[in-house]
Amino acid sequence: MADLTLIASTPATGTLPVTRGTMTLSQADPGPLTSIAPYKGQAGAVSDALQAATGLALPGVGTCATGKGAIQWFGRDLWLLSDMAAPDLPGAALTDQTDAWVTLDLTGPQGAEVMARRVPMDLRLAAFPEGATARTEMHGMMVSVTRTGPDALRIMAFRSMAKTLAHAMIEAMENVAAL
Amino acid sequence: MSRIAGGLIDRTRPVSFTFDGHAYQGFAGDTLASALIANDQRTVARSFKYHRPRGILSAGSEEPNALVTLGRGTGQEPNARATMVELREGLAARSQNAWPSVGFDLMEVNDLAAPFLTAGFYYKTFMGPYRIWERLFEPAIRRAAGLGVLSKEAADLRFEKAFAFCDLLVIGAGPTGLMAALTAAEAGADVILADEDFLPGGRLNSDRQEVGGQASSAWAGEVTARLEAMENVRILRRTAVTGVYDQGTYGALQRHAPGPTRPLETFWRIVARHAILAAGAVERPVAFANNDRPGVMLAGAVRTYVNRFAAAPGQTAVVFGASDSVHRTAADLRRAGVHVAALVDARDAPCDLDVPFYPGAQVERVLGREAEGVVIRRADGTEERVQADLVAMSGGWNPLVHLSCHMNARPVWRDDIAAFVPAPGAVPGMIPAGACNGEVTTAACLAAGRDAARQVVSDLGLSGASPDLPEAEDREARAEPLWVVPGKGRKWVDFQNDVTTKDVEQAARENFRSVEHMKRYTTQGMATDQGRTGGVTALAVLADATGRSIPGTGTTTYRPPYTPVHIGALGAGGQGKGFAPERFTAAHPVHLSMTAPMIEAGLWYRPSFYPREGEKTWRASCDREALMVRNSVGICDVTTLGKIDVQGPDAAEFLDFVYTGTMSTLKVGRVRYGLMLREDGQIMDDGTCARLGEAHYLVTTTTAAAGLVMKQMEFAAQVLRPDLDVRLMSVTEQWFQAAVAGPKSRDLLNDLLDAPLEPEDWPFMACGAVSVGGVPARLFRISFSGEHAYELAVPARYGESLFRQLVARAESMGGGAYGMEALNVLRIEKGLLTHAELDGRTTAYDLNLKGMMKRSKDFVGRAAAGREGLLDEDRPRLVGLKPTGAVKQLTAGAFLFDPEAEPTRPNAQGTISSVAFSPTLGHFIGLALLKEGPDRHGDTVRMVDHLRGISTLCEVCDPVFFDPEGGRVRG
Amino acid sequence: MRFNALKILTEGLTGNKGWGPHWRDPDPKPAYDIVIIGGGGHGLATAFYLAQQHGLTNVAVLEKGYLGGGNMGRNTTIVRANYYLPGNSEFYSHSLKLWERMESDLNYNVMHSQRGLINLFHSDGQRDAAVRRGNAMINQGDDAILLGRDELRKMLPYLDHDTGRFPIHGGLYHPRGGTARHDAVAWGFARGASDRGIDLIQNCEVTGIDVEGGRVTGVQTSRGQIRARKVAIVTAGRSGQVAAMAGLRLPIESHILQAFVTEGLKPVIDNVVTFGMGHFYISQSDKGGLVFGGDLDFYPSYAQRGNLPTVEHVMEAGMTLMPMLSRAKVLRSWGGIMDMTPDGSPIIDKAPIDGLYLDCGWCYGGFKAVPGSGFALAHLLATDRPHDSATGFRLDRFTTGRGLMDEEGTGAQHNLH
Amino acid sequence: MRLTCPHCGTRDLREFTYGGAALERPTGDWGPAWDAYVHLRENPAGASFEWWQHDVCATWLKVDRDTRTHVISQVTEARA
Repeated sequence: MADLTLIASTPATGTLPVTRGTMTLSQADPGPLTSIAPYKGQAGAVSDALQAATGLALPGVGTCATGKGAIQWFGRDLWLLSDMAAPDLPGAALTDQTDAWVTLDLTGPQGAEVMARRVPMDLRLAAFPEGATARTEMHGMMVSVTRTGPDALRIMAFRSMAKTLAHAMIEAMENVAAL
Repeated sequence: MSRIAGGLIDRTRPVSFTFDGHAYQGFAGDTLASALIANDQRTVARSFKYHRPRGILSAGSEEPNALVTLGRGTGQEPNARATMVELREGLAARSQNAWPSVGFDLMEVNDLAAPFLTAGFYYKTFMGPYRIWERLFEPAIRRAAGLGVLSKEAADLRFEKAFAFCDLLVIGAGPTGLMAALTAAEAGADVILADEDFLPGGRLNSDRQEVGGQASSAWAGEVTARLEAMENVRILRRTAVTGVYDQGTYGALQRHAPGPTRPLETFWRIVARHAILAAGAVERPVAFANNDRPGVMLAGAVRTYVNRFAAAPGQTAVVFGASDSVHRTAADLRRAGVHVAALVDARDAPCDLDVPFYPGAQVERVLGREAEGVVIRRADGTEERVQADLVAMSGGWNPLVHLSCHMNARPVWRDDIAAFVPAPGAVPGMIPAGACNGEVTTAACLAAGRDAARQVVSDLGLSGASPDLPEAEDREARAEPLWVVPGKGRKWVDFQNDVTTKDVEQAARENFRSVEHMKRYTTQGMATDQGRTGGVTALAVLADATGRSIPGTGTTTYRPPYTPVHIGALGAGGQGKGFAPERFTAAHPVHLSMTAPMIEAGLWYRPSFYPREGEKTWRASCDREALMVRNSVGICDVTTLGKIDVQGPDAAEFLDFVYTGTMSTLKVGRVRYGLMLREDGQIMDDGTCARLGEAHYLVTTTTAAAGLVMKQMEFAAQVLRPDLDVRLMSVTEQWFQAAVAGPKSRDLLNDLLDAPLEPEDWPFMACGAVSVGGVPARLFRISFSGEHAYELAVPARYGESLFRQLVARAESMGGGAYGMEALNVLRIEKGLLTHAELDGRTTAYDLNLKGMMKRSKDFVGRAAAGREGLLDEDRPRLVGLKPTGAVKQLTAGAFLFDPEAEPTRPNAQGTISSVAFSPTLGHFIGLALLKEGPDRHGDTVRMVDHLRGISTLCEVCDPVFFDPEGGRVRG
Repeated sequence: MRFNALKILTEGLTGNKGWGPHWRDPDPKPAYDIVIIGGGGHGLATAFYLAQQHGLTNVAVLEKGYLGGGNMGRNTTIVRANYYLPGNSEFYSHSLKLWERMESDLNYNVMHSQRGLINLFHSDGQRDAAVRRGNAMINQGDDAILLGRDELRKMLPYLDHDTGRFPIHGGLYHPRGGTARHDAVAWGFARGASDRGIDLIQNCEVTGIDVEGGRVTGVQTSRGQIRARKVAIVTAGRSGQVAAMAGLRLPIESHILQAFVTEGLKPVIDNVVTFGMGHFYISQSDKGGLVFGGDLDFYPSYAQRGNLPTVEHVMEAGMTLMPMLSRAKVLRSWGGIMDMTPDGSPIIDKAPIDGLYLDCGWCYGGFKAVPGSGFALAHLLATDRPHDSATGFRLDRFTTGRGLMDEEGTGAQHNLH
Repeated sequence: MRLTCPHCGTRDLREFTYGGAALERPTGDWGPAWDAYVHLRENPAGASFEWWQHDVCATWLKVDRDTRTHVISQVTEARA
């Protein structure tokens, strides 16, 4: 047995943050991520248990809630808890997803224009207000998009695709800046 | 120079450009076509077949003649329509399809041979002898055909794609579209207004008329400015809506004004709850002899050039048609200072202009290679020659119904306007309005635009006062259809493809009477303009030739795109690596630092081998790595295998259903090998299944099938077995995983893990939690090499660091990292399978795994796997092969035959799926699928690889070449 | 009327007034020995070979629209014989031989051009699969050549060999592969059949199949009842609907395949190039248009039109493979309706009703099969025995699992082949 | 084409995968019912009941769609 230290590395996006025109792309650290998939008929109980433990209930489809940590709807019968360790939730399947995702923050006034180059959804503020979250597709990648502020969007994709994601975002930012 | 006063060009901004190397000047606001006209360039192109000189026919995207090449070399743009090219400083345009020059083209000799080159002549000749078509005729035809030249160099051109959403998409910014957009926008709708032109307004910019008490172009400018100021309106200039797709999806191509870092074009996918089609109409030519000569132009285009671009297309004009609009053309020409030598109206109509007027007369033919005059046939039958260098013609108008046809509706004929209009309800949610719907006056178009928008506003549940209709011209423009002028000579109906009325008539005689047959036989309507100008004329000729009415003859349908679209725009993002995401494991930097060549595995990149100094070939590295695993310890990045977390009260029962084997009997802390079938009974994938807890399993898949397996498992959970309470979650990305394989693997791990492994706790196929450097990890004692081996998984962030540590420790023990090549050697030595064997056509029976199908329970594929044909004894089944002949090499993809048999299809006995040189055994080994294979161990077969020119004898053997008892893996 | 250069010359000198109909337009007779439902390529070829090979001319081809108006006029015109599995291998090999004599058989220039077809591969595994396929082609007596990176680079310099998403390792070259003028094939077979006395009846929609005592007796049509001793359903794209008239359900699902053509360009692509990783294939027509296509839209459809995601995927594949394409403009797109079977291979067989025959399930390989299919179906209709080249195309292979021909290995989901 | 996921709302075709005709899986050994399930298709030119997956939220759907017009009249969860 040796004295061993494992060093953590971040998803390989290339150099960030990057600014193009009015928009900035940076890598975020959303802290611990846990997927929560309540079993049949357990969503209510799991929500109550989660609320009791963290103050956060399971939010409705397409929305997220923030408190000490944050929780977002993440798919069919699925939520993602971030920025806090998961409490014990007996009625749900939990998996650690902390290392499974690359998380990028896109900030600036033209977020919807940039994202319009990449995802088949209307992400303008009126259609996708603060607190909205969605699963969608970006050029062959399954992604999650959340509006974290009027001028802020958070994009998550599989960690292994970090480079492709960052490249796709930067190219879209360049085009928006040029037009 | 034929530049005249007025117009909407910006005379303060002169623009220099070249055409065929000659320097010219135009102004901002010109198109290339208008600037060429202003510079008296009449012949600008050559036709496709006869190489006849051609001038500019139109002023829009319907242009069939004036195709030019922009730029030179890499990135040059062939087949640009001069009428759509916005003039810009330094623009270099060239004529195409002509040699040596557009003025003198040797291929014009084709025009003399025209009697022998009529419709479909090539179907009747050039036959045989053997291959003379490919060797002689076809190359000549190919060289002569085609238009512009595509550069074979890859240009670094930036295109992009984008999505947009709106309540209302207005297609076209003429009077109808502007009024519709304004009405809907003022009611609060989210509006996109798209127009092909760089200047909104449509014919409001081309005709001299008043709207709302001011020049129509000024009104268009004012409305455009109002719309631009509104937050709920997006005006997409230079944007052609190219296609209509299901549920309100529209494709649209936007050209951008050039700039150094700008994309050239954006291809939009617009999702619109409603659309108003306000595409307008294009004018039809009239079929008279030599109507294709430079100087013959559509009358409406003449007005556009005179009124909007201040460019006179000639000095002396003959104007010909059967509508009031030709009178307007004559008036505009006069006002512009062009001498009108004759106004020829095929109707017996009055004329209030002071020009030579020919009522009830027709232009019979054009004189000169470039128009020098015309022959007029008067109402009394007499002929008159009139000198003119410009012939303005109008055969009526074709409403632009194209987009209304994209969802299969056929347009309907309206006799009163002699034109096709969109079928009612042709596209759900799209309202045709204005000229494209058969309206003929500006006032009617404005009203139609407003009414259509009101309908949309009401459907959206919005309210609000509509803007007032501005006053506009309301005079009924009378017109009579005018198709073909009787008389001799060739009369063009398809200018670009050189189709004349004679071709259409001949097609009818040869029984190509269906309009689709006629089109395909004559190629009418198949050119870049898709017959937008002359298509209905051709239909009229066919109707006449076959004794049917026009609607009785039919119409052709229109398919996307409405206007040609660069592949670069539709395929934006695909160039280079952009075609599909790239996936990298956490240890990718380590692989690179060890100079491993990376190969694609699905979307992932994996190390092929890790070359060391002195190793000259991949085989040298591969042999060393394989022996390393057999003799000490090797480390392999296996992160890319799919990992699916299965939890729930019914997880065990669920896995019994998706696997052929039984997973419910697996003990916690143990791993089992599993097969998954498709419902057709053939193998989909294999992998391991680890039981982490009573109600918690971890399923692994092959790299290639990970997505497919997840999909099938979700299908099973949600659709086939909704009674089971189970939750699936991919954890492929969460975990970095490395194989630690070889006799020293336990030593290595004991040196690495926070607590040593107790041998009795870690038998073969055990799994459990461990800790490494304080990081919680998972360990599986599984092997894909036949050696005592483990797979160690840590959260991905530690993957790079862990892999470095593992490799360093392995190297210090005489081992090291191994890549895909060695992994493949090791698994073939053990007869283990990959997708080379699991090729989607093999069954468990074929791979000697029939025992893995627990038929006492239901599982996906169980029933179909029981089909008699899948259990035939002579199916090719898995065996091993060793070369025994003079040639000691085996090759994958080779076929197997009996030693004395001819290597032909009927004699084929099987194929080789995988081969490797085994450094441990010192010879090549192979896995093969051989008919009755398991019964033929010890037999000799001949391997034949025709393609590689290799043939050898081999011995059929058990597919497990190394340690068949499995002592090493358990030890 | 025989077509040749002299005829063109004499007609040209006399005003081209002497050209007659390429085929007759007869009214249907009350009864025929054989009725072929469907006047597409396969139906017309069947009619031609019935007359030419078997001397059977009391035959009618019933077409609901115009001849050759279905998939025959909506494909990418590729002709090849490069199959791997027995059953397909001998059939397409035979079909290619028929292509090679088609123009002299028909006295019609269908512009069959054997300009060579190249399948690209991008990994060692794909190379081995290509070699296996090439060896199968040579076992069958056809031609195949393995091209390495350098040879391929010389042959197709315009490909992005190195920096595309899937770098190119080589190709499988099939010199006898190529293209033909699709419409001309239909017209040539129509003319050949009509000249030999077979009735081609357009605008005649079959609305019912008459079955008495388990035997076919004729068909109901929009132009009245037509009696027949044998009826063949050759209606790819509509096979299910027509078979349902006889109470049959087929192992077929109809899917959309889109294809595209660009504006005319001077010669730039000399061969047929197939990019399996991107589901993309391309050639250049004699008129100069680049003709290319991709994969299915993947949902069942009879609409003859597709949607943008597939369009874009095809174009993106083109861009990663041959970036020079960016400046070529797509002129037209179209969609054909594909009869997709559970193993991706076709059916030429007797139906379970006496006197009823099936020729269907061509997936997206129907064009190159036109002569082979017509020849084999004519043989089956004339002799009630399958032709040697088409013994594998049995209807019951799915039920028994015996003789499945799943070239792609994607299994019994119809749309995945 | 756009389909309405019961969770995510109306989304572009590119987020979905067609998964075959919506048939009921038989039980027991191979026989005509299995042949019909795995191979034979009504293949209607008109209303068609189909399995689709909304890939991005993983929901399997039952879709009632017209194969002639691509008009979608209903989408529900597969086992709603």
